[in-house]
Amino acid sequence: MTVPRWVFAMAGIGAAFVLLPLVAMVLRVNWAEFVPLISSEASVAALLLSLRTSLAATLLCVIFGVPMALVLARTDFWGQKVLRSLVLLPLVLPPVVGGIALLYTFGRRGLLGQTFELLGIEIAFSTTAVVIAQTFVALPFLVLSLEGALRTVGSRYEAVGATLGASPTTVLRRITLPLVLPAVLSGAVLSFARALGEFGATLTFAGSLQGTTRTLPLEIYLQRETDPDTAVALSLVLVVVAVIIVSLAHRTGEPSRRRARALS
Amino acid sequence: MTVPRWVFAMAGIGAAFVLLPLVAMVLRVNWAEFVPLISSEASVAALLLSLRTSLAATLLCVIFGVPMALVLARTDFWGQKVLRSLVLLPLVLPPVVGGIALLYTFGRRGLLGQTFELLGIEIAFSTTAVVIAQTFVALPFLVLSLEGALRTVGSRYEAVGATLGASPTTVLRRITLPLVLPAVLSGAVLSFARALGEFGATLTFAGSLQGTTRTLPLEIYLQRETDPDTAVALSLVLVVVAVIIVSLAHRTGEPSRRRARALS
Amino acid sequence: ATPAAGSPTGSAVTLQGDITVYAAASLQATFTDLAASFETDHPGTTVVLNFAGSSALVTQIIEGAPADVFASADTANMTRLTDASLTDGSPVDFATNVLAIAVPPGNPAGITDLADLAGPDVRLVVCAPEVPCGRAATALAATAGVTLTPVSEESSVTDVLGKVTSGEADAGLVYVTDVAAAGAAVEGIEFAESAGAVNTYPIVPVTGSASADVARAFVDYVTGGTGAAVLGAAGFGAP
Amino acid sequence: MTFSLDLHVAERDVSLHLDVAAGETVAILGPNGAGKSTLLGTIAGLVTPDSGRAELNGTVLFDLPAAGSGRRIWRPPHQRGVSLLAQEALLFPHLSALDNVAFGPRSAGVPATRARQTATRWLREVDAEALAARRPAELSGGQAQRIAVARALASDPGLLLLDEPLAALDISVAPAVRRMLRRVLFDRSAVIVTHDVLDAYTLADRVVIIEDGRVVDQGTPAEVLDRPRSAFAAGLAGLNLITGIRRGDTLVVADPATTITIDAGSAGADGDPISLAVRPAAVTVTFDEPADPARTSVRAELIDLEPRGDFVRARSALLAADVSPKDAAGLDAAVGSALWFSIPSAAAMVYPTGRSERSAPS
Amino acid sequence: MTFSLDLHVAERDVSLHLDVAAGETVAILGPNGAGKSTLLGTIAGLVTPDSGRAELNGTVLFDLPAAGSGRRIWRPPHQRGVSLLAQEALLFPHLSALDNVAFGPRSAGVPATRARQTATRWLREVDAEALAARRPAELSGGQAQRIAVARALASDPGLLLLDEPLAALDISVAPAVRRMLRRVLFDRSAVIVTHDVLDAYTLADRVVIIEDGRVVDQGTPAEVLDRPRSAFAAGLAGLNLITGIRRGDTLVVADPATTITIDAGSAGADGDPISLAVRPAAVTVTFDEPADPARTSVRAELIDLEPRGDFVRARSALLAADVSPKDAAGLDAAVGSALWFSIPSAAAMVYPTGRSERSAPS
Ligand SMILES: Nc1ncnc2c1ncn2[C@@H]1O[C@H](COP(=O)(O)OP(=O)(O)OP(=O)(O)O)[C@@H](O)[C@H]1O
Ligand SMILES: Nc1ncnc2c1ncn2[C@@H]1O[C@H](COP(=O)(O)OP(=O)(O)OP(=O)(O)O)[C@@H](O)[C@H]1O
Ligand SMILES: [Mg+2]
Ligand SMILES: [Mg+2]
Repeated sequence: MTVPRWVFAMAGIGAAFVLLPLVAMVLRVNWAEFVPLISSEASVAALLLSLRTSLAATLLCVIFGVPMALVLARTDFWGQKVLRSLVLLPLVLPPVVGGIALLYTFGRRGLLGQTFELLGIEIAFSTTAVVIAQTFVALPFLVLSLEGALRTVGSRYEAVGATLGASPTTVLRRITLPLVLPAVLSGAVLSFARALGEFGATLTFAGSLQGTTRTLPLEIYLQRETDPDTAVALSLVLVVVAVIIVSLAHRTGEPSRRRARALS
Repeated sequence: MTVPRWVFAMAGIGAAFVLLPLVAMVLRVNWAEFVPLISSEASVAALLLSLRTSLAATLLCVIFGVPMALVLARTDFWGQKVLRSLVLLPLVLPPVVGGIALLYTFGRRGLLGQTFELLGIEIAFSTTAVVIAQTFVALPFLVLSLEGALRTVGSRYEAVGATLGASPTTVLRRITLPLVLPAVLSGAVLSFARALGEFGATLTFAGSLQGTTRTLPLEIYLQRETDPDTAVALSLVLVVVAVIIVSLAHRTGEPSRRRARALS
Repeated sequence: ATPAAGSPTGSAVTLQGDITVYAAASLQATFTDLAASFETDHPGTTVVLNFAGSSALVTQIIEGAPADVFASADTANMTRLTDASLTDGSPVDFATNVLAIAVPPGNPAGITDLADLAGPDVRLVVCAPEVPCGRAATALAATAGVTLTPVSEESSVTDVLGKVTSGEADAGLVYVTDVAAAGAAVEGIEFAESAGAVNTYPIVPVTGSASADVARAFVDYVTGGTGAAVLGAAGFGAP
Repeated sequence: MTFSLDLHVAERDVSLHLDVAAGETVAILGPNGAGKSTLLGTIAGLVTPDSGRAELNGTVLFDLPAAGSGRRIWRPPHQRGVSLLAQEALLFPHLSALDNVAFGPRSAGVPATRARQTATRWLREVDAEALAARRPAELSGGQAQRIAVARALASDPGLLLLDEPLAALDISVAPAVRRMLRRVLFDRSAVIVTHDVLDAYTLADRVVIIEDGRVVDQGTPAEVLDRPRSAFAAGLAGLNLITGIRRGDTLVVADPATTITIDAGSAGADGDPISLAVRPAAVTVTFDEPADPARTSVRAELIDLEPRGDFVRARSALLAADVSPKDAAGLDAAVGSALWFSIPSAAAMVYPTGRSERSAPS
Repeated sequence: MTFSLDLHVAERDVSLHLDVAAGETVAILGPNGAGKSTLLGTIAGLVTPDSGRAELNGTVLFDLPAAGSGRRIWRPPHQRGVSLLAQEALLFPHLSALDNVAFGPRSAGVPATRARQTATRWLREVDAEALAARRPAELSGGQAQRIAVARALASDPGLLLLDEPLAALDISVAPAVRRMLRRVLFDRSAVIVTHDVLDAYTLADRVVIIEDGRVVDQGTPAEVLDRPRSAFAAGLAGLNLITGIRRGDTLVVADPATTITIDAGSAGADGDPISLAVRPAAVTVTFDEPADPARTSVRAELIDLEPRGDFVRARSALLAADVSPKDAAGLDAAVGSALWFSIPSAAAMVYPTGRSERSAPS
């Protein structure tokens, strides 16, 4: 498809809108002290914690989000529409409120608090809590983008697979998932990015303890109180890490051989 | 497609994970004082402002995001992959940092500050700033989910349209966009939800003045300082508003007649 | 608590254990210093710090966060903790803070005192009345008979300061300690009326601590001489 | 060891009954939109009928009573032992040709290596071994269709459903694939939808003609196609079909109003509905009425001359005649005027139009 | 007022030259994967060749010099005035049948009401007026194909490209659509890919045979199909084709090694490569060598008997013969053994195999 010229123009404006602030930020970085700023023990600990928890959260999002998207896209049941809207909620809930809701659920005095206490599991204010908070806010991203892709792909190939004797699980594994792999990956990237940037819910639900719950965004928030330079430098680190991981994911997902040959 | 039984189980766990915190929150609402709490002048002003700005931001996201997704999905140029990762950045940037970056760009002493000042446009502390902040954080949602859908649909129908004499713009208007309409809508819903929940960037970039820049999440945050009951009640309002708008959007987008007839 | 716990240094009994201190965000710099020197003085102890807004910290502690010490930026939030019967003893005030006017370097709007903030062309940023610094600003304005028309009522001092350092606002009302911490990024203007609204910082050990003695020792350390010195250097007033 | 089906789909106005004996191959013929694909889709489990029942080798595939009452049985597609080659190839775009073919065996639990061997064998059968490594996007239309045939066969189903398997194949492979199908369908139960009468003759034990969602005729290929009962079947068989009422020794046609002399010994009593079938090649077209008593002639307007290689087809509303190009040149100016179309009595087949049952399924 | 094309696609091993005169209809025939769809795709602008040049009515559609040097011209599909009906119908799923057909006119700027009138007219032409309001998902395969034909025609292109337009159509509409195509293609430049020799005879002014990405033969339908130069063309025309070398009054075939007596007056000098074409219907199969001097006989193994309705096709590696079902019954037991296939000299066409140019495009 030839993209109309004016579309390029609009896209250019949009891209500029997103990129200019980044440029502005890079311009403000205190390069002379950049390395010392970002290599402090606290910064490194925060970065590593962020990576660990975001990856764990992304994994959870895939494990639970893919089934959720499948159910929403491929079945029809009473109340499905309401369910779809409800699953969206963590998106719209201001993260701080999300954190409160999580406290009300998993906290010591929360809905499931007693249950977990009996089991001897302490969730709130631990690294587990960080992962839970991140999963909570990131899950809708994967579910929604994947559901859209599943609907777009349609179920014709799945039907063919079934008539060839493939059980629903086989169809899922060998047809549905490979077909929507790009969407799963981009959904996972979205989730990962959201988890990596998550701040409000983590602060409220997990607290901000160095090495345990203080992720990079929390560290940035804290540094901003006293040292905006470090905050900007750390933000840049976050951005760079995100770009690297996102590019890697896209490289893996890209069915390059196939696409290169497709008609333009 | 028959969805395997275990997929339902996983989806159920996922759904419970998202829904339980909401239930926990609803259980904590002080129902006796619910109506007075949410109908204060400040709350109503914040709600109306949030709706206005989120809708405006969603509109901007569609206007600029659709072209961006088209360019990313349908063209091949040097640096495209990097561009795609960069467009993701507002996702991963902690909102507060996003707000700082916006200040560096559109602020009085920012990259474009002088330009705007010469034009007599005041952005800081205005409702415009809120819309800008919301657009900045919400744009990647639309771009990414739409790009995935465009790739999934492929360009075969567009090619047919072109051979029938349709110009790129006609192809876009009469084939591409109708085909991906569900994805545009769900992308818009994602953007709207993100804009509605936006807090950190707005606070940092736009400030917080009742009726002008204090959106519902900001009001909730503020209320939480003194009056957690009000905060929870307002959060519930936010959730209900989101559910209503999201359902409406999905209803409009649902090509119900077509889907009902499609093979299961 | 051991009998010697009251002595900040040179204790005969060796303290042993880890504590987690929940402290208001505005205490970040001072408490980081204090925790480090406390650990040096008591080699067997570790102090983990958790900074956030005071109200968020109280909520977390009430919901079961593993805090051993809580240092609040105002008395209202401390009262919430006391009401929840989670304090081990009564809170002790350890510092005070007063408001100052912060202006961008060069003071473009030419502010000299509180009355100037009411000028029609001055873009003033203050804290919202819901948070301590906003309460103080409102009280000040009332006693001084000045009508403030801020362009934004922020939810934290940091946000006020951010607006001033970025040059977005012509002036902001923040704490003197914030002006001191910001260094060259802002100019501070102190004014006489500031004494009309003094903000008090209380600190208290939290109940149920596994290292109650260390917690008590840290509280004593902060309220003691070293604490006063470090806090004073950062611009805090004495309680 | 048989298959039987009853089927009603109100929305598509389809209401059919079909039996397939063990090892029997049934060809389904019918116009576009007659309901052929719907029939196959229902058997495969991709279309849910409003009501009906299907049983394969004693297993109920579905049982949907018309009234909402009663137990509804609906066996999912993958448990039916039925494989469908749909009208579109629908090769899995993310798998190579080989893996597409191996998909069925692997789904049946065959280990990967053995499944690939099986797949390679079937690829060879459709003359597509060289394409094994290609992705569907890199195949031509006919190549894709061949892979799809191989994929359907490789899953070794209890009942094989083929929807126009040879439509996209070129003349150089179609005969080979047709022979292969004849071999593999020989002792297999299969239902094959086709528009090609040659498929019916070479592959099918029985032919079922469907029009407007109803079975209008069935029997052996020869029965159905030599003595067609519908214009559609006659068209398939390449025959002129004239239906009317017997009046003495004539066949009276209502539209266009015409009377045709027939053999006194022909089938049917006076007043019976009878049909006359004749090959276009046997019909001649002349400017004057032929005197030959062994021929019966009708006067009709020449609508059209259509060159068909060796010969030219001359059409009237009632009859088509195949004439030599030389004769056609003489007729060229006469298009639009009335000419004499004559049929040699010996070449005309006259038989009752009635619904008498043809040979039942074996 | 003509179209000319040169085309090289290395990846698909396609290298073709094609001319189409104004108002000429060219039929492209060739095996699966020969490059027919590639050819059409390149003309339409959907496949970018490695190098080549195409010009339609004086406008350069593309000009891609082989060496990277020189100005590269690539006109986008919608500016080519070329309409392509692809092998798959690809109806726009979100538009009704009517709006699908109206798409071309509307893209050309025709107001909605007029475009719909045009579309309705074309729907009527393909006998699909009743389907106007349907969505593509609610159409049968053949119905969809008819709508796609109408859509391609409605855009009124300068050059019309049709890729197997009639493959999915049933026998009851195919003739009608074919007649309609004959009417609309009469004074239109068109390239039509087909596997049906009838399309070539009825629709085409010229036939081009493509094999393995190369033009192997072209000429009028009669020239190409009556004196085929490739096994593929012979298969299309339904002829046996035997190629070999003339040795005196015999045709010597290499594989299977055979010698066939030919008429002394036949074309070609001693040692020339010559071809012999004969219809299977003219060939007879006997157990003993026939004595008839007017026939030439070869001994070959009977591979297969294939019932084809009226007759049965008996195949050997060299020759196929159509025999009556009665005779076939007698041969049934002999499959696998060597029999005599004999050709009446009068029915055999012998001609030089050479590359001598056939009638150039008009
Ligand atoms: N999804 C659908 N929804 C509604 N009607 C449909 C649908 N699919 C097909 N039909 C209609 O049902 C009837 C039967 O269609 P079917 O596909 O079974 O025809 P067919 O005999 O296979 O035709 P063809 O030879 O063209 O493939 C047609 O009138 C068709 O328009
Ligand atoms: N996208 C592609 N990438 C690579 N090779 C391709 C692609 N599409 C087709 N081919 C190959 O190019 C050759 C020509 O294909 P083409 O589609 O032109 O054949 P065709 O003559 O139209 O055949 P058919 O009669 O089966 O439709 C074939 O060998 C095919 O496998
Ligand atoms: Mg069909
Ligand atoms: Mg093709």
